[in-house]
Amino acid sequence: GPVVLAAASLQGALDEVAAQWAAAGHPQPVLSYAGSHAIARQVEAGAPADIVVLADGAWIDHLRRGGHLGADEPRDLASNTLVVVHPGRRPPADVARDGAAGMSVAGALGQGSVAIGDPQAVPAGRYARAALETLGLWTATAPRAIATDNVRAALALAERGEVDAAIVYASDAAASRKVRAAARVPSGAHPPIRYPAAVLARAGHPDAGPFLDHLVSPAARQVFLRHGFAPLPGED
Amino acid sequence: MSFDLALTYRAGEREREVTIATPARILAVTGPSGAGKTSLLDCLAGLRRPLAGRAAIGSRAIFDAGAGIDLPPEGRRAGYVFQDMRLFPHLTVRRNLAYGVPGGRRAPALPADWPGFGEVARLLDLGPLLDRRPATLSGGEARRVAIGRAILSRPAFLLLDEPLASLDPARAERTMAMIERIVARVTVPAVLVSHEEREVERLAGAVLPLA
Amino acid sequence: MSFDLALTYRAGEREREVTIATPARILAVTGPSGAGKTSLLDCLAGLRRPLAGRAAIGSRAIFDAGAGIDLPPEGRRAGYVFQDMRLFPHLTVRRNLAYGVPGGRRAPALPADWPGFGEVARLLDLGPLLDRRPATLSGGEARRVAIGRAILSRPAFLLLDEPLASLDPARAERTMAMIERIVARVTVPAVLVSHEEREVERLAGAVLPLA
Amino acid sequence: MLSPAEWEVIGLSLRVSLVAMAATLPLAYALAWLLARRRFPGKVLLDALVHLPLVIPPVVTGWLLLLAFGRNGPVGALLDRAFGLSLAFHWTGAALAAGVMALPLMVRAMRLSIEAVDRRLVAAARTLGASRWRAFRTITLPLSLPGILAGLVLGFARSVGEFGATITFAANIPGETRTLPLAIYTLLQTPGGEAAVTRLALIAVLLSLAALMASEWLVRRAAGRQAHVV
Amino acid sequence: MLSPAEWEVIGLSLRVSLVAMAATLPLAYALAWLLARRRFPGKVLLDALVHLPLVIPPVVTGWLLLLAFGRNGPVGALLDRAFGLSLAFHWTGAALAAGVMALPLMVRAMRLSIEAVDRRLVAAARTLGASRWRAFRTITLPLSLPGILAGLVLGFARSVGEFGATITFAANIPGETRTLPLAIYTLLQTPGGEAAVTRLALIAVLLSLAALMASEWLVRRAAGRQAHVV
Ligand SMILES: Nc1ncnc2c1ncn2[C@@H]1O[C@H](COP(=O)(O)OP(=O)(O)OP(=O)(O)O)[C@@H](O)[C@H]1O
Ligand SMILES: Nc1ncnc2c1ncn2[C@@H]1O[C@H](COP(=O)(O)OP(=O)(O)OP(=O)(O)O)[C@@H](O)[C@H]1O
Ligand code: MOO
Ligand SMILES: [Mg+2]
Ligand SMILES: [Mg+2]
Repeated sequence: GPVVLAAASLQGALDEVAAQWAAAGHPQPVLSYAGSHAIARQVEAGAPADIVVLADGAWIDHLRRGGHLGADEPRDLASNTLVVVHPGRRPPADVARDGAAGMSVAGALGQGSVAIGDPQAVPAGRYARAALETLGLWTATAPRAIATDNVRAALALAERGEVDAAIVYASDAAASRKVRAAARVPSGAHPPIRYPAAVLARAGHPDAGPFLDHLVSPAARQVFLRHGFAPLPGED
Repeated sequence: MSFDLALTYRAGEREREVTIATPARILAVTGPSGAGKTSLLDCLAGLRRPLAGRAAIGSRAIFDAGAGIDLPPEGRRAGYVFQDMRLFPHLTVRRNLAYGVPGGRRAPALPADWPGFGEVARLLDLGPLLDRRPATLSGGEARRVAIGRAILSRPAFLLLDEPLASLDPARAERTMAMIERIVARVTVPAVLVSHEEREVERLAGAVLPLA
Repeated sequence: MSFDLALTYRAGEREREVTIATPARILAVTGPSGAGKTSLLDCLAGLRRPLAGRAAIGSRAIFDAGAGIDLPPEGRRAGYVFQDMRLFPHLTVRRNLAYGVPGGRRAPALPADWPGFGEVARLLDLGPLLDRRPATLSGGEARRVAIGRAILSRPAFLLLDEPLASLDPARAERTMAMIERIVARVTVPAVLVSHEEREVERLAGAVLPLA
Repeated sequence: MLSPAEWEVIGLSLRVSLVAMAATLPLAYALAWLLARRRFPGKVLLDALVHLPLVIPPVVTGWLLLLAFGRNGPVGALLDRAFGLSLAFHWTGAALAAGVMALPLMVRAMRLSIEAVDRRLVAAARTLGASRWRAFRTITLPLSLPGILAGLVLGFARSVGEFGATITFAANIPGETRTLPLAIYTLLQTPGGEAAVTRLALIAVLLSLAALMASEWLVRRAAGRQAHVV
Repeated sequence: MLSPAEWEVIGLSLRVSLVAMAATLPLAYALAWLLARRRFPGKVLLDALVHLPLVIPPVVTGWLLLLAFGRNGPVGALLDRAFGLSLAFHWTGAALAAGVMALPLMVRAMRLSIEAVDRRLVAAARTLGASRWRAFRTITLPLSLPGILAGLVLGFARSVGEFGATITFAANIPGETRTLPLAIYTLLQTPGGEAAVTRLALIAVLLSLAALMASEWLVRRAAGRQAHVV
């Protein structure tokens, strides 16, 4: 099947979408997960792949400027929202998805340590920082921020209770039973979260285009939503 | 009794038994190559455990299988001149010589007549070698350092495994004289392994032949 | 001429000069410990480069500073019995002995009278040791293996650095006889370092004293 | 007990690590010998170069490998044109990454052992008619065996555990470059993967334990071989 | 030439690596000695345990450190209660991670050197009146110096380059735990950071080059000290 280089944070959902596609009688796509930056560099080095799916708009723009993408514009698969989570069991009502958090972001951040993706590098960290700046909370939060190398690591710290709070994607929070979503970060406070996908300029596999079409199809969208991702802006 | 030995020990595949009790200050051990001479010395130094028996040197029991006595090497204070010398390669000749010199609180009382560092260095012609490392010594030079190191440790007894091998006749003569003097005046018993009949005749008061 | 040596070489801090030309098959090198005997043998074996001069043994030039001749050790074919023996620790006695045995296409023609493996092993009493490793040998046993190894390499000349040290009289006698026989019948020149006057007198046709 | 996918990962990890060791061993030993026995200008630089993969973060090493061996890299383009060989994104690339990361460990251990070989024994071999090469082969090489084995064990363990350079240079392709650590990483990204992570980590540990025991056994077999001159 | 932030990163990296080495050295040597000189039940297991940080992916090692030394971990909770000491997310934690990752390399090099020390010399020291301890201190220890230095150089290089365990256990906190590799990683994740990455990587290389040269100098100083029995 087509070779897909994909951001690691999409793994659970993408595996399912690929299985769906294969179940429909198509050859099983090959999915290689890594950080968005590693994928971008692999593409630059001539990776024999057909499709990229990144968790970051900056790197997709970088690839497009480098002429590595096919003629079609990159397409967004889904969006996401940020939530502030606390250690502890998730209550029956799925607050992460419903956003019925009840607390303000400031209240949820509290006074203790806050794990976030590295705000200089990791996309989730950049969104979080942008949102906190919009909300006027960044200067108070920065000194107690625990920067991790990806969102999952921030989530894991909250699950273990090593930090008092973490800012993660709603999709991550939805998948975890060991954290409580305490507040939802208003999505207007940060640039829209994107998961852009594109066929590579050198793609050779005949299924590349069709599989990308499948990735943005309503059936695939259902899977992403089930994994806690958000509908694209202006879609729902 | 200077020596009171009744030991069974292993030398290679074979078991050997030695029994000797003698007041002689110098006991020569002779026998063909492979007879077990070095193995016996190792037993006396505490580096190899005999299978059975007992050993007393200078009326001090250093090993007794029956009584459960087995002094550790540092407790036996053997002045051992090894057949293969075993100089410490990372130390200068000076520090090799000084390695065993007793010092500190628990040092044994020194016999007044014991030769000191300067005297030993002079008798063995070690002066020009003091700041060298063992790797740069000739065969005879290394042998002399090994002898000096053993003597300067002020041992309770000496174990000399072919101490004069590769020494020139003049130096061999002087070394023999020094050993004679120490043994006689300071009453330190010595075991001498030698293939030289003249050496044995001149020095030893008793001979233990191993076949 | 068996030996035609005119060499300047370094022995420690000092420079030494030796000049000797002699038809004697066995050349004894004597002198006190540290005189430079081993250093001279190293020069002849090709393990140490002389400062100047030339050396021919058995009328073959092995070194000539002027003519630019300096055969590598393996080209000189010295049968060197080292003062410190240098048995190969990872090989059995058998394989130590066999190490230098010429074989293959470029092997030198063998003198008919040269003692073979079995004979050397027998003469030196090495039979029971053949499957052992050097670490388990006694001093005299190791010396005999070193002698056997050198002889079995069918050398163009022998370098014997105190070969009889730590051998018992009976074995020393037999070894001396063997060396005599090889040198006489197979006309292999030998350099012998020894502190034993008797040895030198009996074996050597010429003496090179180093002071 | 293990799923077919897990077996595949284990088989791949073994293949990658063993090929990496086999390919790196001669180079590592040659470098160790040069550093132990020769003096030459630029020796410290070579030494530093060998240590490089230890110092710079694995991800950067992977990136540099990508720059050199990628299809657009100078070496990669050459290999591609000359032999149709491509390393990046293939298991051979994973082996290359593993070998590069293991190299410093192997060289150091081997170098220590070569330095401990008594040159007087080499000299003795020469007088017995051995050429430089034969003396090396029969004396230096076997006497440095402890270092070779230690280097192989270290290198193998490092290869089995190599992650950063591999995922960057060879990507994370199931059945091709997804070795044990990459599989573990992939599982870590999915919630609830802890049990599977623990299982895979345990397998990695068992693999190296086996390598360790094999090397101990070899050392003991060569035991009688005292490393000292008599 | 370097920005203040870069200087901070360098200073922190140095502090972390040096503290890691100082703290790990005695433990590494003790383990090396045990493995080289003693027989005891569970020796292979201890050996395997020492190799562990090499085999399992660094991120997993970091995670295990967090489980043990985090504020909810058994050791972490104890340290916190007893001394008010917390390692996770502090530079001391980065040093712990670096030390753990460097340990196997240090132990192996030291062990090789200890095994190469001729026990006959130790026996000779004992006959000269030296206790076990004095014989160890004056004979085994100095004669295994080449291994100690090799172990320190390897360990230091590994410390300077340590990434995965550090970022997982100590996080990537500027001025506290953002060592060189973490700073490099941060830059790598942003398009166009290549120049800065190269500069920092070069600094890491220079640091280890310095360590390398220092060790070579020490070895040469101890040169005359031939490691062979005469
Ligand atoms: N590990 C071993 N395995 C088998 N035999 C051994 C071992 N160690 C020593 N031997 C044998 O034990 C015997 C006694 O050795 P020892 O060193 O005591 O002899 P020695 O009388 O000192 O001889 P020499 O005069 O040659 O030094 C020798 O034949 C030696 O080969
Ligand atoms: N690296 C060195 N530095 C200083 N002196 C050295 C060095 N190597 C050897 N020597 C000295 O060179 C001299 C000659 O050594 P050599 O081994 O040739 O003596 P030798 O005549 O064989 O003595 P022996 O009979 O004791 O074996 C000795 O005094 C020795 O100390
Ligand atoms: O795996 Mo990502 O590119 O950090 O979301
Ligand atoms: Mg003996
Ligand atoms: Mg000599």
